[in-house]
Amino acid sequence: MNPLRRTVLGALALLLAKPFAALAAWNEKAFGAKSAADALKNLGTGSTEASSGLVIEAPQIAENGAVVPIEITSNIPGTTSIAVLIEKNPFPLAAKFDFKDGALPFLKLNVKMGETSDVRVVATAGGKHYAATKEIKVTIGGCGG
Amino acid sequence: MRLLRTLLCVAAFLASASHAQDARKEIQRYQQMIADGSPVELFELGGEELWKKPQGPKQVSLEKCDLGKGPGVIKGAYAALPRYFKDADRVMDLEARLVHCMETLQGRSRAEATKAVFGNQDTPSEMEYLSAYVAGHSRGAKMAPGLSHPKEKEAFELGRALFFHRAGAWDFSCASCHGEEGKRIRMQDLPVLSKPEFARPVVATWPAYRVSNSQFKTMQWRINDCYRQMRMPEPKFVSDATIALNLYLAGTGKGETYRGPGTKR
Amino acid sequence: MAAGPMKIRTTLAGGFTDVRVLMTHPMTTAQSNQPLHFITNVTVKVNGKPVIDAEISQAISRNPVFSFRLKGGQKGDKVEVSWLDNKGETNRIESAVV
Amino acid sequence: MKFSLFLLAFLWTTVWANDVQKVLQRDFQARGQATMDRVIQDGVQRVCTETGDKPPAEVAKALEADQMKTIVFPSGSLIGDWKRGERVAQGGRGLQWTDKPGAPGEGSCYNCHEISPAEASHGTLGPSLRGFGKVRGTGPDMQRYVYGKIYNAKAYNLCSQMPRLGWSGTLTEEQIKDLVGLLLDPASPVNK
Repeated sequence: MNPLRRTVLGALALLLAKPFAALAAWNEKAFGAKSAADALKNLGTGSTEASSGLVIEAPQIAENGAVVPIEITSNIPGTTSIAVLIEKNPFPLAAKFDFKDGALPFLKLNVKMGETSDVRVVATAGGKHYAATKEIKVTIGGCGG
Repeated sequence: MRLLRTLLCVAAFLASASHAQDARKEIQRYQQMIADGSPVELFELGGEELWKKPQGPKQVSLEKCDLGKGPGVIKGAYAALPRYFKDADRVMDLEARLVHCMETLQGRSRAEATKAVFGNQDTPSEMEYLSAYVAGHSRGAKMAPGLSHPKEKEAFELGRALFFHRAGAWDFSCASCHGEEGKRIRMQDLPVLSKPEFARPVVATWPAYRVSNSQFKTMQWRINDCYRQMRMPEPKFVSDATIALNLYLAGTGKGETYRGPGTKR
Repeated sequence: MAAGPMKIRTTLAGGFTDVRVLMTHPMTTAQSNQPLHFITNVTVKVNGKPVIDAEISQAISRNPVFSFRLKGGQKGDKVEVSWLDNKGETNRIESAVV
Repeated sequence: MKFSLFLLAFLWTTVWANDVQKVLQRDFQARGQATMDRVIQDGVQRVCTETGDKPPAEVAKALEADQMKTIVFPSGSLIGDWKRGERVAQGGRGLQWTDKPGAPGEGSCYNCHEISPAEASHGTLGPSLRGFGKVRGTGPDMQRYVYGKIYNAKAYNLCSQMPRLGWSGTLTEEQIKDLVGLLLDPASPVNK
């Protein structure tokens, strides 16, 4: 296990001990899952089918993993939620957005990536779940010191 | 953050040299996208607050500060810096002028005004916020630093000499890294800052937000950090040497439309 | 800079309203040797009615920036974005569509 | 005639370099291990600054010979541990005011050179060193050349942009041997 993973795990364990439910809804189990599959299961979106109606716009190479811009558009009619997962992050689930009447299923966000990884996006529409993935390579430039 | 950086450092991504061209294009796309989603405006907002906040023994704001276009005029001021200021009988860049206004308008001591000029990600400095605010008001203006007054000419020439001056524990000059076309340090392209075509896009995008450390950085910091990596002692904040170098770069890159504050890797 | 300023821009585009919002927040992960401190919930409301509810994690970059799109919209519509973090801190910003 | 012209140019530009040095002495300050003696140019830095890194051949030759005398060659094989050498090549610390004084320095090699094919994030300021030992051999003379070049690059090319990594105290004898290993050892990924 790499040190990043270990420290994040330790800190999350501490965090999960706090009475989080007192605040707003936050799916501890899904965000605490260590694999994309577990996270999706905890979101209730376990089985997905691939869809070309789900478009991920992102650079193939991110110069810096601290800020990786991703733009997501769902052209699937009736999309009510979009979840973003970074497969190789210690905790893959990065965010989940619920769209109500009045919002379009579109979003742009910046995520952190610990290493080169697939980014998986899962959209829910009419009770079904659709997925799309895109690999983003991560490097860092500049002087080492 | 250091740990993440270290991890990222070992992440290699180019399968072969034939992909280098595609890689470059994708990195440009990345840079475009991070610029679109940059939190730079937060720093402009923070700077506006500080600009208007009464401070120092005199409890006045900086709103009457003369950045070269008259008291209180911010629009286009950054694009015309560095320049000679008669009241101080000195060529000044933005940060030097801000310190001057803090001393003369707000009655603050130089030591107090400059005690923490380079902030960190948790506490950005007053200078960084103010630089973001002032520079943001030059968007769309042509870069036209002062190059006609004898002291401006003198500073430009000193800046050029500094640029090519080799010294320090590793024998570097600025040109050691920024002197030859088409070179990189690690994956980072190195602009030949003595040539207008390379200097122009650089001066048009500083100061800048750096996503690698989530910090807003000024030109004074940029020069300071280059000298650190050159294994030189530290240039004093807003010293004549730093302003001369700044004017040399700004003068070499003049004519470009300002589109900062930028967002960098 | 916890709970620092926010900034929002809401503009009418072709058939939808573009919302761009910036938040000042450290979004710390554990390896920074600081306590884990990140925004957990983001809500977007139009004229008081929630239209987007988001749950987010520490994998969102420091000083988060989001863009959303709202159906239709007209000048003067009030768009409000608020956040809540894992320490219970909150912030909100409102803007009228231009 | 040619030489006296050079001397004239030399004297004229000397004024400038001296002025710049005075400016540095006035406008820079010591911080951490980056002390103010570093702004005083030595002969190599002065000549290279004044000639735009193009010193006349006879001047270069004489000064390179002086630099050669600074190199302390250890006896025996100069090929160290390439695995340790790879770490030295990757790291960029040493002699900066942010570095811990006395802590071992690193070579910053990948900043400028392509070395192991496994590291794609490399600079291009210096030549590619891929396959170095395979192409150029690994005998005692080549070991000596590589060791010497890393120890004091100015002994071979007066106005090289490469730091004098041994002479400046950045790298130890053992670290340089490990870098020689990285470039010459047939087992090193450089030569695969």
